[in-house]
Amino acid sequence: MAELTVLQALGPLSPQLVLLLAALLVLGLDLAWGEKRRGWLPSVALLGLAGTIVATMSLWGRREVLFGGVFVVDPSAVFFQVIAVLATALVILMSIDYFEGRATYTGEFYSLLLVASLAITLMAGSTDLIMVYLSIELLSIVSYVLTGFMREDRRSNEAALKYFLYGAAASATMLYGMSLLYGITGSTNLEEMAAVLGADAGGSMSWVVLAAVMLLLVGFGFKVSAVPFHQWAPDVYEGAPTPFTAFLSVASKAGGFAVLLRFFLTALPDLSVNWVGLIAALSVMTMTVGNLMAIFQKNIKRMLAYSSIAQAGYILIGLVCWRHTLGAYGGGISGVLLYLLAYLFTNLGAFTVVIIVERATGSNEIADYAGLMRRNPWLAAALFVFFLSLVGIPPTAVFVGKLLIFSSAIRLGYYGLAIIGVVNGVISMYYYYGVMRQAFFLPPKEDTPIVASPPLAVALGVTLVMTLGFLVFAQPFIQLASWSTL
Amino acid sequence: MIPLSWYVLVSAALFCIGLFGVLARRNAVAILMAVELMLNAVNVNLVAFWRYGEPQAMAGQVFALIVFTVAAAEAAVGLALFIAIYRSRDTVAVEEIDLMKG
Amino acid sequence: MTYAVFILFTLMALCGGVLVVTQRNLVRAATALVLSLFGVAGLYVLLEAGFLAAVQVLVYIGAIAILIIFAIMLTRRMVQGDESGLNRQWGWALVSAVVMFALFCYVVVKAWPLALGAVSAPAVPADSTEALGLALLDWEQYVLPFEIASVLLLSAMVGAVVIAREKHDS
Amino acid sequence: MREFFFDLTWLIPVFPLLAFAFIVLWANPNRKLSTWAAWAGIGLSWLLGWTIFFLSWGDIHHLTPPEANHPVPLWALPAGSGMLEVGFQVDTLTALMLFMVPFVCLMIFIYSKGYMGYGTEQVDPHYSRFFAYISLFACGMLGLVVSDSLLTLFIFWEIMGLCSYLLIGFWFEKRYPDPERITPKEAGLKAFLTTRVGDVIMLLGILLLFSQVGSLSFVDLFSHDTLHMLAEKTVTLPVLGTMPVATLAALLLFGGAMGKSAQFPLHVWLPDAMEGPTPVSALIHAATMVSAGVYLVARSFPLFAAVHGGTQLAVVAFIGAFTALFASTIAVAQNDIKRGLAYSTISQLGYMIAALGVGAYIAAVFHLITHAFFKALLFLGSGSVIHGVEHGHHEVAHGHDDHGEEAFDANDMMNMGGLWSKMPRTAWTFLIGGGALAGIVPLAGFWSKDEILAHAWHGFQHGHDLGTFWPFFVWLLLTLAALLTAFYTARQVCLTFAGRPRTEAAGHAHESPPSMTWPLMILAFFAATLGLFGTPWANQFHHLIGEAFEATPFDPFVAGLSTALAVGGAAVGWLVYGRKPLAAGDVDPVKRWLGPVHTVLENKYYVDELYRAVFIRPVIWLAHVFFKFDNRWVIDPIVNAVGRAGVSLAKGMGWFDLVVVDGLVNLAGRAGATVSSLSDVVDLRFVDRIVDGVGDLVRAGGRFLRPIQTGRVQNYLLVAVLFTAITLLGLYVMLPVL
Repeated sequence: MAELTVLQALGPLSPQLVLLLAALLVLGLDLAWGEKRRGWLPSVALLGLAGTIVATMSLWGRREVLFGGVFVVDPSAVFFQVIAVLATALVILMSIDYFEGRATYTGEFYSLLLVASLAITLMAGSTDLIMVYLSIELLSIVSYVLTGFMREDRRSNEAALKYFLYGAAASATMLYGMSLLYGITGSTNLEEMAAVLGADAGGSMSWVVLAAVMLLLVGFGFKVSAVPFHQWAPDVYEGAPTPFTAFLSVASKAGGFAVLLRFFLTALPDLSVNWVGLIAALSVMTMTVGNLMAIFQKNIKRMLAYSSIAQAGYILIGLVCWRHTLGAYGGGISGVLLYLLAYLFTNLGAFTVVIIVERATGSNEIADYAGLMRRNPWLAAALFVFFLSLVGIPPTAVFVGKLLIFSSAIRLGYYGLAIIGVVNGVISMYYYYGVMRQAFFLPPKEDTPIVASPPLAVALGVTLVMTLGFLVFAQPFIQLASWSTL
Repeated sequence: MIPLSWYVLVSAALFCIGLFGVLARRNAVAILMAVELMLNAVNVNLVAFWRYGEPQAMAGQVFALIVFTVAAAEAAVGLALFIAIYRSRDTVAVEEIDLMKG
Repeated sequence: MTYAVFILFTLMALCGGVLVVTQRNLVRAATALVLSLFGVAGLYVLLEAGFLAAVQVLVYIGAIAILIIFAIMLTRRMVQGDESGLNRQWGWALVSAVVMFALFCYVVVKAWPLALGAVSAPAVPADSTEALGLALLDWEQYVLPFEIASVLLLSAMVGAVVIAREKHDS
Repeated sequence: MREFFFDLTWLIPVFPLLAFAFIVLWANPNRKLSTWAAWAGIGLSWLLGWTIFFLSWGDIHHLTPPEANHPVPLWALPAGSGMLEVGFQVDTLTALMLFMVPFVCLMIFIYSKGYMGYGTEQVDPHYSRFFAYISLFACGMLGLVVSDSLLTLFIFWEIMGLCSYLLIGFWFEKRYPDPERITPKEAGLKAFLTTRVGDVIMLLGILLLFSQVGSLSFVDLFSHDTLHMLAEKTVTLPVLGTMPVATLAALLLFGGAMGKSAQFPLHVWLPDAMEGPTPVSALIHAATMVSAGVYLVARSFPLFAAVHGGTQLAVVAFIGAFTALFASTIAVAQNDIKRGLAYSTISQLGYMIAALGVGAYIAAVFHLITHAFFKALLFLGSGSVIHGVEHGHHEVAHGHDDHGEEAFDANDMMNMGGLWSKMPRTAWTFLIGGGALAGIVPLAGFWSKDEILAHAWHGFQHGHDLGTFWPFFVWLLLTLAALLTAFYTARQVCLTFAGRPRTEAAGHAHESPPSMTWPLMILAFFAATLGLFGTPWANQFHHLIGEAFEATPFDPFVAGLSTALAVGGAAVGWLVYGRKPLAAGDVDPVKRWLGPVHTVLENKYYVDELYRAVFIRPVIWLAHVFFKFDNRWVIDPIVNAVGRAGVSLAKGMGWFDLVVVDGLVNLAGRAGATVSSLSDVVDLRFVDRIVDGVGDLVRAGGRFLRPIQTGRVQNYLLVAVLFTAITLLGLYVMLPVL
C-alpha cells in the first residue's frame, strides 16, 4: 500500500524527476567524460528535456494535489512546465556555440540550466509559501551563478553581483511579508490562507495582509521585472551570457508570473479590491517606463531588456482581468498564459539573431546591425518578423496574446488600461524601427556575410515558424490554456 | 509569557536595521551580512508565530529551517561572486561597480 | 525573569545588528553579526524552539560567520580604507528604514496587541524536535521542500565552485 | 461541383503567398523565373476567383446573406468558452470582389514586367523583390476578401499595411535635390504611420466587438440577435456621452476604413504614396489597399445599419461627401499626373463611403468595382506616359551630356503634351478611362456614379433613416464633385495628349512595350462595358449583391443633370486646355483666373502644414521643454538629492536658486524662441517632423527617467524600498476610506 502511494505521488512529479536526473547526469558525465566528449553534453541535456516533455504530456489536463497540499498539478502548472522546458531547450541550442572561447565548465552551465528549468516547474505548482519561497530561491541562486558564468568578463560578474544583491534583498523582503502572512493566518498553505482570509469578515486582518502583499510584490515584481522593481534587469541582461539573458527574459519571467498568478488567485481572490488596483498601477508604470527607457538604448540586449519589462506590463493587465476566466470569452488568465508562450518564441527568436550577430561581429551595439540586410537577408527578415510580433502586429504570435488580454480588459471596463496598452504598442514601434533602420537602410560596416551555425539555425527556424504560425501550431497549447481555471 | 507582539516588534527592528545596512553599506560583504540580519528577523517572526499559533503544526519551524538552508546557499554563492569580482577589479565596494548603466 | 532574559537577548540581537551595519571595520562587523545571531538563538530558546537554537549556533554562527570572515580575509584591503563604511545615499537609507519600521510597528500593534497581562499560548509538544523531523519526512507534509532544499544546496555548491575557482588555463 | 470549388476558396490568397515565398526563397536571382512565379500565383487566383464568381452568378440565391454565407473554419482559437474561428467564406460580396481583385491584380502584374524594365538596360536592381512584394500585397487583399471573421480580416489588413510600406518605399535610396520634396522612404513611412492611426482605432473596435459578442466571425457578429443586442446595449464614455455599443463599434471600425481608404482627415498619405512605382500606385488605388476600407464598411454594413438613424451613418455620409468634394477641388490644381489621379481616387472613395452612409449599399459596391477597373486603367496609363517620357528624356539626355538630369520631372504634365500621336494606344485607353471617371454615358463610371446620386436624391425626396438633410447634403456635394471631376479629367487628358510636346523629352517619347499596352486595352474594355451590367433597367448587380437591399429607381432628373454636368465639365475642360493647347512656358489659365485660391488648392488646403502646426509643432516644443527641464534638473536625481541632503540649508538655498530660477529663465527664453520660430512652420518637413517630434517627446520622457538608472544597485534597491514605503503609507491613509 505504502509503495503505491509513493508511486502515485511520484507519477505527477515525473517531469521534475526527469529534469533532476538529467541535470545530475549532465554533471556526472561532465566529470566522467572530460574534455573530449564534452560536445555531447548539450545533446544529453536536450534528451532530458525531451523526456520531460513526454512526462509532461502524461499530465495533460490532469488535476492532482500532492504532498498534503504543498504542490499541485493542474493545466496552468503544466502550461508553465511546457514553457520552462521549451525555453530551456531553445536556450541550450543557442548556447552550444556561444561559449567557445568565452568560458570553461560548460557542463555545469547545462546542468544548472536544467536546475533552473526544474525550479520554474516547481514554482508553477507550488501552493505552499514554503515551496513558493524555496522554488523562487532555487531559481534565483542558480540564476546568479549563470549570470556570472563568464568569470573573466567584467560585465558578466558585475551583472551577477548586482543581480545577487538585488535578489537577496528583494527575497528577504518578500520573505518578511510571507512571515507576516503566516502569522496572521496561521498557515503557510495558500488554500487554507484563502479560507482564513475569506472568513475575516470585519477586515481586521487587512492591515497586515496589505503590508504582506506589498512586501511580497517586491519579490514577485523582482522576478517578473515590474516597475519599480525592474532596475536590475537592464544591467543584468546586458552583462549576462546572451543565451542566459534570453532565458531570463522569457523563462524566469514566466516563472515569476506563475507564482504571481498562483498566489493572488489562490490565496487572495476575495480581497480583490485591495490588490487589483495595485497591479493595474504597476502594469501602467511597467509598460510606460519600459517603453520609454528602451528608446535610449544603444545596446540591443539592454533594449530588449526594457522591451521585456514593457511586455511584463501588458501581461499584468491580464492578471488585472483575472475575473474574466470563468464563464466568459477567453481573456485574463488564458491570455496571460498564451501571451507568455507567444512571447517565448518571439523573444527567443530575437535573441537568437542577437547571438548570431554577436558571434560574427563581437558586439551587441545596435549600430553594428547596420547593413544586416546585405550581410544576411534571412537574419534581417527574421528580426523584422520578431519585432513585428513584439509590437503585436497580426498575424504574429504576440498579437494573439494582446488580443486576448486587451479584449478582456475592455470587457471588464478597464478602457484606460487597454488604451494605454495600445498606445504603448505604438511607442514601442519607435525603437524597434531604430534597429530596422540600421538593418535595412544603412550600409554595412564590413561586407563579410554572417553565417548561422546549425544549432542556431535550428533555433531560429523553430522560433520563426512558431512566431508566424502561432495560430496554427500552438493549437494544443491554446486548448490547454483554455482549461486553466487557476 | 512575553506577548507575541514584542517578538514581532523585535523582528521588525532587526529587519529594518538589516534593510538600512543593505541600502547604506559600501562593501558587498557588509551588505551580505545585513541580508543575514533580515533573514534572521524573518526567522524570529516565523518561530514566534509558530509558538503562539499552533505549536503542533510545524510549518513555522520547517519554514525557518528552509530559510537557514537558503541563507547558507546564498552566502556561499554570494561570497564566490565577491571573490570573482575582487579578482577582476580589486574592490568589492558596490558603489564603484557601475560599468553598466543608463 | 523571562522579561529580563528577553530584553537581554533582544539587546544582543539589536545592538549586534546596529554594529553590523555601522562598523567601518568589517572584522568587527562580522563579530557583531555573531553577537546578534547569538541573541536571536536566545530568542529561539525562549520560544521553546530548542532545535532551531542549536542549529542557529552550530550552523549559522559556525558556518556563515566563518564564511564571511573568510571572505573578509580574502578581500582584506578593504578593511584598511579610511573612507566611511557607508555610501552616499545613507541618509535616504536611514529615512526609508525608519519609515518602514514605523509602518511595521503600526501594523503589528494593530494586529497583535501589546498586552502585558496574562498571555497564554498552547503548550509546545514535548517532542517538538522529533515532530519537526517527522514533518520533514512525512509524505503528507514537507518532504518535497526538504528534498528540494538539498537540490538547492547542491546547486549552490556547484555554482560557487564554478564561480570562485582559480582560473585554470589549459 | 460548386461546393467543390467553394471549398477551395481559401487557396485564392495562398497562391500569391506561395509565389512570394518561392521568389524569396529560390527565384530571387532569376528575373524570368520570378516574373513567371508571380504571374502564375495571381493567375491561378484569378482562374479560381472567376470560377467561383461565375458559379455564384449562376445560382445567386444560394448565396443570399447573411445566413447562407457558408463560413468554413480552417482552425480555431478556443479562448475561455468562446471560440475565435479562423476560416473563409463566400458570399455575394466576396464573389464580386473575387471578380475584380485578382483580375485587376493580374493586369497590373503583367504590366509591371514592362514597367520595371524587364530585358532592358534600365531594369530595376530589385526587380525580383518587387514581384515578391506585390505578390504578398495581392495575398493580403485576397485574404481579406475571403475572410470569414474580423480577426482574419485584420490580419490580412495589416499584411497589406506592411506591404504598402515596403512598396511605397520601394525606391528607398532615391533622394531629390529639392529637400522639400518627400522621398519614397518618407512616403512609405508616412503611409504606414497614418494608416496605423486608423488601425489602432479599428483594433479598439475589434476588441470592443470581441469583448461584447465573444466572437469575431461575421456570421456571429451580424446575426440578427447579436445586432439587436449591440443596438440595445449602451456604453457611456467620457466626453462623448452615452451611445449604443453598435454605434461605437461601427465608428471605431470606420476609423480603420478612414485610414486605409484615405478619407479626410487621414487622407494625407495617399498622394505621397505616388512616390512608389506606378504599378504599386495602381494596386493601392484600384484593386487593393484603398478598396479594403470601403470593403470593410460594406462588409460590416449590417453593424452600421443596426441602429436606425444613428450617428454612425451620419458621420460616414458626412466624411464621405466632404472628402469627395474636398479632394476633387485639389485635383483641379495638380500638375503631377499621378497626384491628380491620387486626389481623384480620394474623391471617388468619398463617393463610395458617402453612398454607404446614405444606405446606397448596392451602388457603393458597384462603384467600387467599376472604379477599380477604370482607375487601374488610368494609373497604368499614366505610368505608361511617364515611362514614355522618361525614355524620351533618356534619349535626349544621351545626346546632350546629361544636363539637368535631376531637374526634369517626368510626372509633371507641364512637361508633356502632344503625346496622342506618339503613344496612340496609351492615349485612347486613357481617354476611355477618363471618360469613365468623368461619368460619360455609357462608360462604366456613369452608371455607378449615377446610381449613388439617384439614391441620395431619392432619400431626400422620399424620406430616409437619417432624415432628409444628409441625403441632400450628400447629393449636393457629390454632384458638385461630379462637375469638378469631369473638368479635371478633361484637363489631364488635354494637357497630356493634346497639342504639341512642351519638352524635348515628350517629343522623343515612344509607345510602351506590349506587356504594358495589352493590360491597358483589356482594362479599357471593361471600363467601357462593365456599367452595362448595372443599368437601372436591368440591374444585374442588384440581382447579384442581394435583393434584400432596396433597388434605386431610375431618376431622369438626376441622370440628366449628372450627364449634363459631366459633359459640361468635360467641355469646359476642353475649352480651356484642348481647343488651344498650352505651349511650353504658358501659365495654366485656371491659375490666372483663380489666383490665390489656386495657390491654396495647389497646396492641398495646407492640411499637411496644418498638421505640422497643430500636432507636430507643439509636440516638438514640448519635447524641447522636456529636454531643457531634464538636462538641468534631473541628472542623477537621487544621488544628487542625497548628496544635497547632507549639506547646509544655505547651500541648499543656493541650489534651489541655481536649479529652479535658472531653469525658469531658460524655459522662458526657450518658449520665446519657439514662438518666434513658429512662423516658419512651412519649411519643416512633415515626415521628419512627425517621427522626430513624437519621437522627441517620447525620448524626452525616457530621458527624464534615465538618470534613475545609475548603475548602482543600491540606488535601485532604494527606489524599490521607497516605492514600497510610500505606497504602503498611501494605502494606509486610504484604507479606512475604502
